[in-house]
Amino acid sequence: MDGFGGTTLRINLSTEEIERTPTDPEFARSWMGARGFVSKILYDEVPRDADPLGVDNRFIISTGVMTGAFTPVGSKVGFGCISPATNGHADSSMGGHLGPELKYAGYDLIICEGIAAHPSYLYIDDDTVELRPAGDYWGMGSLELEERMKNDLGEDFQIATIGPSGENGIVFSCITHDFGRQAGRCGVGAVMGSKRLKAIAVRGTKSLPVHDLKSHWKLTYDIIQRTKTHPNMAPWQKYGTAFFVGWSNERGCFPTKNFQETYHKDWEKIDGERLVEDCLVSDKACFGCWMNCGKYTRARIPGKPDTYQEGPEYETIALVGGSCAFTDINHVAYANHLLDNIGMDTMSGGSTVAFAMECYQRGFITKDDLEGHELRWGNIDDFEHFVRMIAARRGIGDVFARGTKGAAEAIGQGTIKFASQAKGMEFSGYDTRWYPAQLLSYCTCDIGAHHSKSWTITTDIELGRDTIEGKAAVVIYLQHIRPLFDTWSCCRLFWGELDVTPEEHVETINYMTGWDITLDDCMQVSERVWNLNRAHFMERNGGPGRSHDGAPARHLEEPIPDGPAKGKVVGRENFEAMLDDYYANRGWDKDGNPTREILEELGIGYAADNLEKIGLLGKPIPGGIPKVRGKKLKPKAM
Amino acid sequence: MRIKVKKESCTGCRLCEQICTICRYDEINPRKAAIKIVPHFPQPGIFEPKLCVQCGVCAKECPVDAIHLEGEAYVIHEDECTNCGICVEACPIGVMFTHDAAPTPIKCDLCLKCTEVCNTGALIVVD
Amino acid sequence: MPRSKRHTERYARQIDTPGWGAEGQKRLGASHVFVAGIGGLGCAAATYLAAAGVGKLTICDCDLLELSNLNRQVLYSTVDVGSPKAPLAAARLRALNPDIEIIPDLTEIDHANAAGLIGDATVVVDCLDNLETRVALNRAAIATRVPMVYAACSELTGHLSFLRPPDTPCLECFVSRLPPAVEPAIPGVTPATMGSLQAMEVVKYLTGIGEPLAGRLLILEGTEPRIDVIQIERDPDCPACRGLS
Amino acid sequence: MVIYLRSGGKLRERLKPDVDQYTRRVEVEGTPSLNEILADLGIPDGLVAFAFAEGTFRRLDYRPSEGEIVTLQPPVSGG
Repeated sequence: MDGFGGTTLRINLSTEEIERTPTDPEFARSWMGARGFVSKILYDEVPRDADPLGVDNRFIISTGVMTGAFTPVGSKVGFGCISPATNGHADSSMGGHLGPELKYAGYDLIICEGIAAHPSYLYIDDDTVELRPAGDYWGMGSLELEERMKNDLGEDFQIATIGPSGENGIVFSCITHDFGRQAGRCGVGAVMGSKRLKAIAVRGTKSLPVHDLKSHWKLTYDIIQRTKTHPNMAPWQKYGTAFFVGWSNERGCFPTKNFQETYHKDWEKIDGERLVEDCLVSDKACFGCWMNCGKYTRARIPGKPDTYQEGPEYETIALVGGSCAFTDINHVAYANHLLDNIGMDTMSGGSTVAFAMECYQRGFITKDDLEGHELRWGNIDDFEHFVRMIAARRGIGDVFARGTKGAAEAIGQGTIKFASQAKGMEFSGYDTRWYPAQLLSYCTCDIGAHHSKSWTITTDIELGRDTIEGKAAVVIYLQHIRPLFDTWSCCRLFWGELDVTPEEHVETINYMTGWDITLDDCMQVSERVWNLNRAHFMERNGGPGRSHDGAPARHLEEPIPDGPAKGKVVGRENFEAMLDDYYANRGWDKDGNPTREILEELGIGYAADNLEKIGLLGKPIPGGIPKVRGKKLKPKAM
Repeated sequence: MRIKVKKESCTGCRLCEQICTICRYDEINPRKAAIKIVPHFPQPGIFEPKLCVQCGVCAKECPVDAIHLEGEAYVIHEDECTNCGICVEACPIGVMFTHDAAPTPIKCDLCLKCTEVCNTGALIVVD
Repeated sequence: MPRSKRHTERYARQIDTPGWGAEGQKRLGASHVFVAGIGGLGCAAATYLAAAGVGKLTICDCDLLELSNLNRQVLYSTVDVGSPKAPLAAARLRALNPDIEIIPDLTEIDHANAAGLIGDATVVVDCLDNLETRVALNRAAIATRVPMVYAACSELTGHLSFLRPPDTPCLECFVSRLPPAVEPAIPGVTPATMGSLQAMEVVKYLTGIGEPLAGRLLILEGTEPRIDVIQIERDPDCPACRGLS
Repeated sequence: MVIYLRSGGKLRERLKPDVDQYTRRVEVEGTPSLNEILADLGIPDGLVAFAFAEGTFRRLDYRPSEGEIVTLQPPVSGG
């Protein structure tokens, strides 16, 4: 099948049965890849009462139509499962080289079910697929294990690993690859660990079939030449995402001290310039990317061994650096390495430690809970000790292993107020109190709070930060266009930062596959995925839908104390009004339940049937659903 | 004219590998490229592009004289090559590559396409 | 022939050198020597280091062979003119001794990359042909704390020293003047002699034989002929190694 | 006082040896530095890199003493 690897693998980890089937062309066209594939398979296969860390959950590794194929930029691989953090659909992607390698080995999808009898790793060398004993790999750190496996198997294998955190089911465990690329979010690493799958090793040496190679490569070749001189190219190449630390601070949305503040007065000590000047080892790109936003660095702290890591990127600097109030980029980079190697998402991991630091600041936890240690803002030793307590689930570490929501529920005493999370997943590195559309984006996001599905800081600025007018429709548009890149399984930044149009992406897909599709077709796939995930979430967690879209009280009620956004807060009334607007624009009812009309239009009427059975189908909208859902504002992305 | 490799500028993106096989074989398959990016991680944390420098040792060693100097590049003539592998062994910098699906060893013929897609100055054309 | 027997036979005529022995041979085999420049000095030094059984030799040179090199650079053939020197030299040295690892590197050495290029080398041999690059290499050797065997030639004059600051001066402690812009005359015999002496210093250092030429500069004046070995000291104001301890 | 300057290499042409093939006898007033002595002899800057006397390295600010034999070294950096 042109444009695809051609084969779907189904691996029953319990029985070690491995089944190969040709990827169904109709399925491929309807769901296109990674996020889309994952959405449909999870919906169809996972029992609604399945424990995310149990035998019935699926662990899915998926490439997409653009992966591995001289495109802007098909570097990605997606991981899917029911999330232990949100108990809903999870898809988390990463760049690097694993996705392309899988496709060169001929695989579009690997669906793992069951639980391995012993710790194992998945070995794929073109047509050879084996479940091998993990032996003493089990227990190793992510980065250490990748080095070890490269030595054991050869440099040309691409490796993805989990760390002790994933083995121990910490709900914000990630999957690491290429010494610093992560599928970080939704706890995909915990699910991989629950399957007793320590690592994946892949080598692929086959050619990728492409329908019209000449037109295909010329298009991307021209895009490369055109974007080399784009004004955003140089700063992205030099600083990567860390460039935005100052930008965010100036705009009063940089999480500081667990979102108590939104301006870090020492931001210049932890920004991109400091990173590049003090720590840079080399610039590092994902497969096929000419923008090399990856910064490979060395952290040097007197009295500690030097560490080598990719990053910290913006999100890590925000949620570890700002939110834990560090004032030295070396400390942030060291913390980045610690979390990477132990196998925790630096975003939710950073946020969870920051949340604990606020608990410590306010006396909800004390030295007695911390094995005699403290948990002071900006203290790297305290940070490290606490992270190790979580990873090993020692003492109160076991409580924080559930993330901020789980920990707040366990601690009680109103701490949930300062857990900045939605559906059980922590916010990305942007405060929302002056950015209402961003708050709506987080709270309605199908995987829990994540900017990858909708990022609106510039939209809020453009439409006015003190208004909610017109925000919901733009959020919906972004929730379709941005995840589309996760479905195509390519990097979003070439659209967002270098003005490569979505239409050009579609053109390349048509050359690759021989399809004749339009951007509207793709946007419909994206909307189909969004609605299916919504239905799935409600089928698993009950309803009404609106009950899952609430915002943390801090962002509704607590005005920002200082900095450029001083005094700002969204307000409960505004937030509820945005939700009303959002549901109306989506073709859902006032309770946030999808209607039959929208689900049928998107070709997933079966989801309407299922919602109806449990009494959660949306009431019909008088006058019908909107013809077009979402409104495009000149997009600016990150 | 030759291709100068600036190792420290390489970011490991492997666009060069892709365009190489596209132009050489009408296929997308980095494993069939005449250039190979070797990562050295976690330490020292750099990428090493491995690319033929047209030294001509392969041509000297070829037992059937199938490698000819054409302009500034040594080129394998597919109809003369017996795929014996002696040149691969003899190559002093290990840049004669092989692939099961390739009829001869894989060697750079200075088409320069890789230098056109490289955006970091790691591969540049010099006189 | 099995590798062990070949090994014994290959090195049979050097191993009995007092202080060398199987132990010294083993140390050579475990060493990595970074040869910076494979011109007149490099051809001589690298040849004897390869022949002696240094386990890993990096040959770093970005130049293409020119006809005017061939009066002194004896690892190449006339037909090689126009080709890059490092891989050609590597092929020749590999034929001389296939049991060692030889890594040609075509990187142009500069201040930014020199330390990275030296990497894990046991010794650096400075066989370069210009002061600017020598200074870059000197700085990198200081930064990485790798000893450097320096030699330089002009006409029938040659200089040689074993540099390992802070125990010895560094290059910039005693080479303070920029050379004249014109390319010096270099008859092949001068770098052949000096490169061989560099190899001798490296081999001595690696096997542990005798005294390295540390804190001293050997000056060969071929015209008279005469060899002086003079004392050199660290320059307390040296821009490269000042304050190093 | 009298000092002796020597050179084996190409500096000989400039030095114009008179004692033997390599050595020139130079009469100087006071205790001038090598730099000053070379300037007096019309040997341009840049032709002499350093010198040595009695087995010891000397910079060009060195002031030779009576009867000392000082060997001049040209810049040497080829390979």
